[in-house]
Amino acid sequence: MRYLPHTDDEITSMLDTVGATDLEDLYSAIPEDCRPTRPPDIPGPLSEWDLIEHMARLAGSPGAGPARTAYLGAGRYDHYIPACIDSLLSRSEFSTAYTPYQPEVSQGTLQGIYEYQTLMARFLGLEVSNASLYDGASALAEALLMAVRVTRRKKVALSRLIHPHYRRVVETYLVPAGVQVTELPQLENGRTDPSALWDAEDLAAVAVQSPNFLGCIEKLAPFGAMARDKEALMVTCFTEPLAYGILKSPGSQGAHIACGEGQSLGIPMSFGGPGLGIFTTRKDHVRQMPGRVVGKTVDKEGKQGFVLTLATREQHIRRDKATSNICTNSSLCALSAAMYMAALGGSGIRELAQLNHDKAAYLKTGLEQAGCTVSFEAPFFNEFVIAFPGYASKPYERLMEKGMVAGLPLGTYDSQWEGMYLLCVTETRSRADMDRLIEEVSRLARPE
Amino acid sequence: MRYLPHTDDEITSMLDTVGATDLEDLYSAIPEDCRPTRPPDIPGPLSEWDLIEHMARLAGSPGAGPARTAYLGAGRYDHYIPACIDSLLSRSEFSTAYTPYQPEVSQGTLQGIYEYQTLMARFLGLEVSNASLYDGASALAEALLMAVRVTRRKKVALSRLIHPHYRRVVETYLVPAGVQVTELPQLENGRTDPSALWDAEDLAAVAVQSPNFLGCIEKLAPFGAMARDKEALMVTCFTEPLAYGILKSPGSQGAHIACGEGQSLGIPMSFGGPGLGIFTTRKDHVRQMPGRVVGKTVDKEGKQGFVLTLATREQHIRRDKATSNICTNSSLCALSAAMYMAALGGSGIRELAQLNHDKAAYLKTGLEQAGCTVSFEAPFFNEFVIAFPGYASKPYERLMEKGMVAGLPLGTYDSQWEGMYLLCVTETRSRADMDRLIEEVSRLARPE
Amino acid sequence: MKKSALETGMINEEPLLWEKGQKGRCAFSMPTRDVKRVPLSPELEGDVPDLPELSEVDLARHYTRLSQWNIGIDTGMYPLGSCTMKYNPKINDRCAGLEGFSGAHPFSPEDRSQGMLNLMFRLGEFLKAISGMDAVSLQPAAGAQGELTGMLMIRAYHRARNEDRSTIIVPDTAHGTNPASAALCGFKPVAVQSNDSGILAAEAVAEVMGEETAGIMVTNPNTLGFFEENIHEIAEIVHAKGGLVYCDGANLNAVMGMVDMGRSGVDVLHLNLHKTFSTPHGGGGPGAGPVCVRETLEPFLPVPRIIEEEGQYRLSEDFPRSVGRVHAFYGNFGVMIRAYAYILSMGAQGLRKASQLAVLNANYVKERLKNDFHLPYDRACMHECVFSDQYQRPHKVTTLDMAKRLMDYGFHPPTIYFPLVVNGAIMVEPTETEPKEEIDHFIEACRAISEEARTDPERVREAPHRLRYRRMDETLAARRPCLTG
Amino acid sequence: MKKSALETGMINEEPLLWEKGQKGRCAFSMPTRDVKRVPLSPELEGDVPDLPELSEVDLARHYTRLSQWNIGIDTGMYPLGSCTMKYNPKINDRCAGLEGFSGAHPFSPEDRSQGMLNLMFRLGEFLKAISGMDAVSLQPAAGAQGELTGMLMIRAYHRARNEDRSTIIVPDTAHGTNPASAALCGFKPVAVQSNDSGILAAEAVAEVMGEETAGIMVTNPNTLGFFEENIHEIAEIVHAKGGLVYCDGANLNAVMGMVDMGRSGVDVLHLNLHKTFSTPHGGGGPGAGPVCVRETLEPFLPVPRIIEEEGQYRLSEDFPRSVGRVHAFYGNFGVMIRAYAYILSMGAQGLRKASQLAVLNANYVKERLKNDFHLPYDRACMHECVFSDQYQRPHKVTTLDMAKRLMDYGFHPPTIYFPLVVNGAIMVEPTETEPKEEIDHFIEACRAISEEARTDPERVREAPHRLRYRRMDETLAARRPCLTG
Ligand SMILES: Cc1ncc(COP(=O)(O)O)c(C=O)c1O
Ligand SMILES: Cc1ncc(COP(=O)(O)O)c(C=O)c1O
Repeated sequence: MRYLPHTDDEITSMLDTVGATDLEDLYSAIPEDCRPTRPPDIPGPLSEWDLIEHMARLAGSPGAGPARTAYLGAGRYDHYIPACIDSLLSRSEFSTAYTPYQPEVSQGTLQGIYEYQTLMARFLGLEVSNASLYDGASALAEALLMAVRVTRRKKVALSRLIHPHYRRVVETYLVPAGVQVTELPQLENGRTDPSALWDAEDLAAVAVQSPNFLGCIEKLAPFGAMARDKEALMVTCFTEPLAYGILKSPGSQGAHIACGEGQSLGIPMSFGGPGLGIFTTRKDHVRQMPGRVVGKTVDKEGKQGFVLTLATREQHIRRDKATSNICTNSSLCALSAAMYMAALGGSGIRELAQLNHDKAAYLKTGLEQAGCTVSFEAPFFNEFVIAFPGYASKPYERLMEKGMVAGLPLGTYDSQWEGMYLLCVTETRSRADMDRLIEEVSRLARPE
Repeated sequence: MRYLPHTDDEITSMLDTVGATDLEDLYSAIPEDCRPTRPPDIPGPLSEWDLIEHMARLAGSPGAGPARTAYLGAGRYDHYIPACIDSLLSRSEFSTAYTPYQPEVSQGTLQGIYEYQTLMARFLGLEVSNASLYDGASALAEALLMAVRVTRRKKVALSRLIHPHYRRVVETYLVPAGVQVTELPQLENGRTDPSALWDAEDLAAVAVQSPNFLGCIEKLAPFGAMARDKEALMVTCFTEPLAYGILKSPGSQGAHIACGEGQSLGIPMSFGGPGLGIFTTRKDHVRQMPGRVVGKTVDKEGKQGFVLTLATREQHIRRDKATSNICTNSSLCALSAAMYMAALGGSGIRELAQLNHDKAAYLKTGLEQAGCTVSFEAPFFNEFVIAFPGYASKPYERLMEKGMVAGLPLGTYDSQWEGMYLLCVTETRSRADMDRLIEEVSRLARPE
Repeated sequence: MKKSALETGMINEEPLLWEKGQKGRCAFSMPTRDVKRVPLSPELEGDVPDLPELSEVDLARHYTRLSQWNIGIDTGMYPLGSCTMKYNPKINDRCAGLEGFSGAHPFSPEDRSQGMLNLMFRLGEFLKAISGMDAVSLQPAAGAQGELTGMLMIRAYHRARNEDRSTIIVPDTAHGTNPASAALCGFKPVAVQSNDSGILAAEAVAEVMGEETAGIMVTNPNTLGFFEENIHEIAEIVHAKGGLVYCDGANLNAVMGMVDMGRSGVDVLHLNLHKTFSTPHGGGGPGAGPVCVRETLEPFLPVPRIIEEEGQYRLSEDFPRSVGRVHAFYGNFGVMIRAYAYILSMGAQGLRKASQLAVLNANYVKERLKNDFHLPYDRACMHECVFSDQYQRPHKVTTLDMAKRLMDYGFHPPTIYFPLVVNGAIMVEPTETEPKEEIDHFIEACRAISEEARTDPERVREAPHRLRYRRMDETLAARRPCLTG
Repeated sequence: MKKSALETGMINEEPLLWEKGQKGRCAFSMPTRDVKRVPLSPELEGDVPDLPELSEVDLARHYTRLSQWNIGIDTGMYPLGSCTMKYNPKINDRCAGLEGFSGAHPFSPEDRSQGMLNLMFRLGEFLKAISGMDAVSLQPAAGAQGELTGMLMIRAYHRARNEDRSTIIVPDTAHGTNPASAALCGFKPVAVQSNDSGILAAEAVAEVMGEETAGIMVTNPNTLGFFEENIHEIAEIVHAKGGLVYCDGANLNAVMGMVDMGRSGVDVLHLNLHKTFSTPHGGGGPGAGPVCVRETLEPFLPVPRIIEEEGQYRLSEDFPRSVGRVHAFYGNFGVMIRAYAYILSMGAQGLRKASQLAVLNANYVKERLKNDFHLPYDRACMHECVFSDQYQRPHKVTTLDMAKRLMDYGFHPPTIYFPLVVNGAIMVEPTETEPKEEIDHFIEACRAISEEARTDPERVREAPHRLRYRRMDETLAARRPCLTG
């Protein structure tokens, strides 16, 4: 086997050194009742060639066609990734290294993550960022747990327009900790209704997502003000960070924590993972922050360098008192995000965000003209919700037959959203692509 | 443009330093009558995204299917290339470096090429190898020119069973030098007829290819003996070096020069180029050898290192007296070949060569049983020539309609080969693939 | 920006991203605008983000240079104990990069996602077969999240039986994530000490196992590199009192095909695909920490789960007793691809052989270094061996000093000061992909350092000497945190 | 094999391939044998080749470590004059790696090869448009083979007119490949000197142009970095005597979109795709050296040629006056892909801008260094500028010393001792992809060295100091050649 360098002679000589008669002998400590009764039922070994063929078959060949005709977002976004990023990221010094526990031989990763933290904090208008968490959903859960620690309160208010999967993860993380979760309902315009907050007491945190699950841009400032009044932490989350290329940053709107998913920033969709859990907050809270963090320091001779720091928050030092149990995070994805942000630069990310918005606006207008109803009137970024023309029967299925995935059906998430579809348009969809969808939709009315 | 770092401000400040008013001003030395009358008619600029889409369209998607059904060799061979090689070769320190003129910052390339030279010389049974030439065809031409220099004679004898394209390149290179080329005809068994050599005089070189263009393995030793008798150089060339994983090496059979194409050794077919011109010879002739060569040396402190050496043979020192005009060669391809040979190792390359032979033998036997005639009886490696059953009309075209490329039609190369097809089978063709071809061929007889 | 020319040799200095570039550069190829600009309401629009602007060559050089300051598995042996730093096959990266995988949207209709679901389903089956467990979830994004998921299931299991157990037994050799994960689920960790042989005695567990105890978290093989030989008996004790056995399977690399976790009495087990199954660690992730369970716990697995029906795969959330979700989608699919590719490349026999050679390598290191370094538990080990700095302490040379000094010899240091039960621990895990020569070089370097500790302790204490950097001041970093630039 | 531990820091030592590995290892995944073994006749079978045997991890480490001893364009500025070391865009490599391209067999039936033929055809059209020439062959595998092909065509042209011209005019500034290529075609090079401005005077050419002269080989812009301003007049002189004008277009990077080679009187021109068109140089190739010609020479182009008919492409050998083939197939297609991708990415305006900025960068270096280094021709340059070591020679510091010393400062040295007309030449070509900061750093380093040459010449003479190696003994290598291990 090409990954196992040992020749028979080497094995013999090493066994000799070790004082064992054969390889099985190394396992004499394993009691009989812990041993398998038969070898695991696993096919293979496959040669490299049979493997890649098998994998290519599984991966199919979506080609330019099919992917192009899906208008899916809702937590994963199809953005272009420069070839340059792939090629740099795959340098084995980055990709095969472990967590940079030993700073002197890990300055590449460490400076890279320090830069990530800096860019991300700037981008979201906050003061500090950690080195990453698993994904947007667990980042939100960790944010709320942090709010509980900071405020020593056990209640959080969550917008119903936070991605339903995120809410489910939050529940999974929070319930065992005895945290009570209340939900803020939806306004007719597609934004979150803050009114329930007026009477809320003892809140550790108020959490909203913007753009929210319906694609609508929330007015964050009022939530920020409300949180300040209640001495709760304002938590902003997001599934589409690119929106902050153009929107006011969460920090500027009063967020104490801005967290969410970073997949849009140079990371492939990969069927939902790996992603990047982004977590930024204010300086005062840094000792309650979950996850690793890189800090600047100097070496013995005063030369600038970077190290993992504030480890006393972490599980390997604090064990059951740690701010989180996280260890391995999403380091390489954080590096992609830094590369991506640096590739775009300030003006680039603004322009790209604008283009996303404009393309979505184009499709939305087109669909409206083709007979669809736009469900919510609040401003959107690159996602919006529509209902197909009432006269069309099984519109979504019929479009699917034409090879088009016209968004995500929302009915399964909430009965009030029955018949509504969440569509996403990024810079990867051309006007011609969209025109084809619009054309098909306008045909829906006509009899087959 | 992302490849042009200059901002407008920088341009202005640099123009200032330079003392020019604008960019056009830098070209004041260009006379009017040398300037274009209009901008070149070139489309673009294309974005990275439009580009890759356009390219993917041009490249098509041959998928596993079609490529699998082609039995083409004749100078380019479809062999598996380990993913590991691709990934190492694409490290930019290798791929973006220039020729290693400055050894202290190019030891990676230099040691890599020194290793290539060593492995290649060992593989072909000769004493030295150069750092590479363009491809197999020009390597043969250079070999013959070298023989002319070494012997100071102006006549060479070439087997007719050398790849016809190689012979054409030889002609292109040799005729202006006033070298006379005579051809050795073909024996009925598919080997070269050496008898014409008996009376030949004043030969600089005798050149044969093995396996030859018809896939047949030549008996090299008699040519070697003959060359020695005539004090000519024996030149062996090849298009399929993998054959020497199992065959007696050219060096062991008396070759003074073994040269040819190295594409089989870890280099993709790439529609015919780039390839790797392999050139190995004996130590005595090294100062007449064309091309670059890396040698071992030491640095000032006695530490082992490598440099380009024997430069006095080369154009940049010797100019019109150089042993060749070559400058840029196929360095990165040589590095692939070294990686490939090292990946396989001695036993691995033997086993792979055997497998190639055995697969070809399987198809050959199968086709014979399906009614084809095997044209030549000399032993073969992974290529052989057949004629389809006489009763079948347009067999090749009918197989093509089924999506199968049943070898290369030889009729266009030589009228005596009319109706013959050169088929190649490498390790990448499965028995099941071959069975399908055999099955289709056996159907050829039946009416449609 | 550098002020004056520096003699850097071949490894360049490189400023921070925002000290590079110039306003107006852009390394991103902006897609052609084919729709008209529709301004957003000014009330929503923020300032242009403050991000550095670079050309593609700036970007390429920045990260190429940064990469040169890192050691990776391809540069050399990386014997970090407990981390299983084995070679990461390149073909697996190619598989993960297949466009059909990397471009797949998690909400793609199921009939467009069969390849992905199939892969995940089969990977789950493989992990079950390797571990001897009955059911699996691939959702956890890393080992610690696997632990959390496992502990949530244990909690749910007890609740379903109307029991509210509050404590969990955690041995002193456990990794920090174990108590942290348990605490996240509201469990109070109760410590239990390992015995003189570095493993748990059944009696010690019996002593602390009570009716309020939810179960035990045991790492097997443990972080001292030993197999918990009493696991079966321990499981019986825990089960007898209604508790469950959680196994941290981060060290599975020692025992693939050699141990049946189910048979040994384990109820819940997490695995680290980024250790045992060769997926690259990425400088700290992403990883994947699938959790395997015994049949009794299956109803509590996270949703969605993949259901196979007549060769077709679909996702189902229809498991009312599930602990819920721990990931926004299905976990780290990109990592799963690599693990799946690895398992298929190895086959059952190959995995078994890999484990055996991992154990051979570790024992070889142990034997050849035990005269130079104190070996607190002098017995045969599994995948790793743990030394201490006891022999060097008299010379005022510590584990940290020696770790730094190893860098001068071109090696990534072992894991240090863990597990906590060994004072000044040096934990060496070579893994099976280390060729004997590399291990021999490592041994020579360690011996050279042991010699230096006696003859020139200052040299060791002041290490590293041969890198771009001298020793980093970690205290300063923590005392005056500077986390952004 | 290393005998004892070495303090290598992060850049490992690495033995030669055959000093690594062990008999019995294999890094290649042997395909499954699905046919029976058929022994070859023993008479044909040789010994098992004597190749080292390695595992995949051995292989990965070997080449990763070797790579760390190299400088590339992604590591830093690489101002090798005459080599146009510009940034090599990654997307171009991805394009070349598309399976449909890399797996294409050159004998694939034409209807399966349309994409490839289309690309080649269009690339040819682009090169014609950029150069202003009438026809093109992409077949030559590098610049020197382009020259050979061009000279063969000139030879064929004269023969077709029943003329047997024997000499060719080659300026003293020419690259070594020029006379070597001419000689291969049987032409005797006749030298002509450049004038005080570093270019050819028409009179000088007129003096040597005779009836037996086949033509002139002129490099434009030339290797001193100047545009041959008299090219039009020179061409007239040459043409008047029945000769042809060959232009070495290796330096086209200075003048894309700014010069029309056809209009300037050139008959044959070769281009270097691995310089001007950004394809990576690969440590010495592969490259591609297309040759462009005026209409009159078209019949002599190499075969096969690509013919377009109603949007379909085919290969034709039906050109009886062709010089023949210079490549086994159609040239280096993998290189052509990258050049094609580059041209499309830049567009006409982008190429023009690239040239302008290349010239700007070169002039900037020239201006900022001319006080420190002797500038033999003090005038505006094109893509490169040529200094000499005249100011340093009094301190016994040579061009070679300074080149080696630059390495200590992290830079690849410029081209040295070429062109031959400048004693101790230092030829700097920054290219347009160098950001101003990098150039400024380079300038600082050069100035520091010029200062050192005065104040501490020994330091310069003994350079490099900061690399893994001190200066290599090239004389020893040539005196006692050791070419294999
Ligand atoms: C024994 C053990 N358990 C758990 C973990 C945590 O795994 P992860 O880092 O994937 O969260 C580790 C990782 O170092 C470990 O070594
Ligand atoms: C001016 C000039 N002409 C010709 C060549 C030869 O080109 P190639 O190396 O591609 O054969 C070079 C290469 O350095 C050159 O600089």
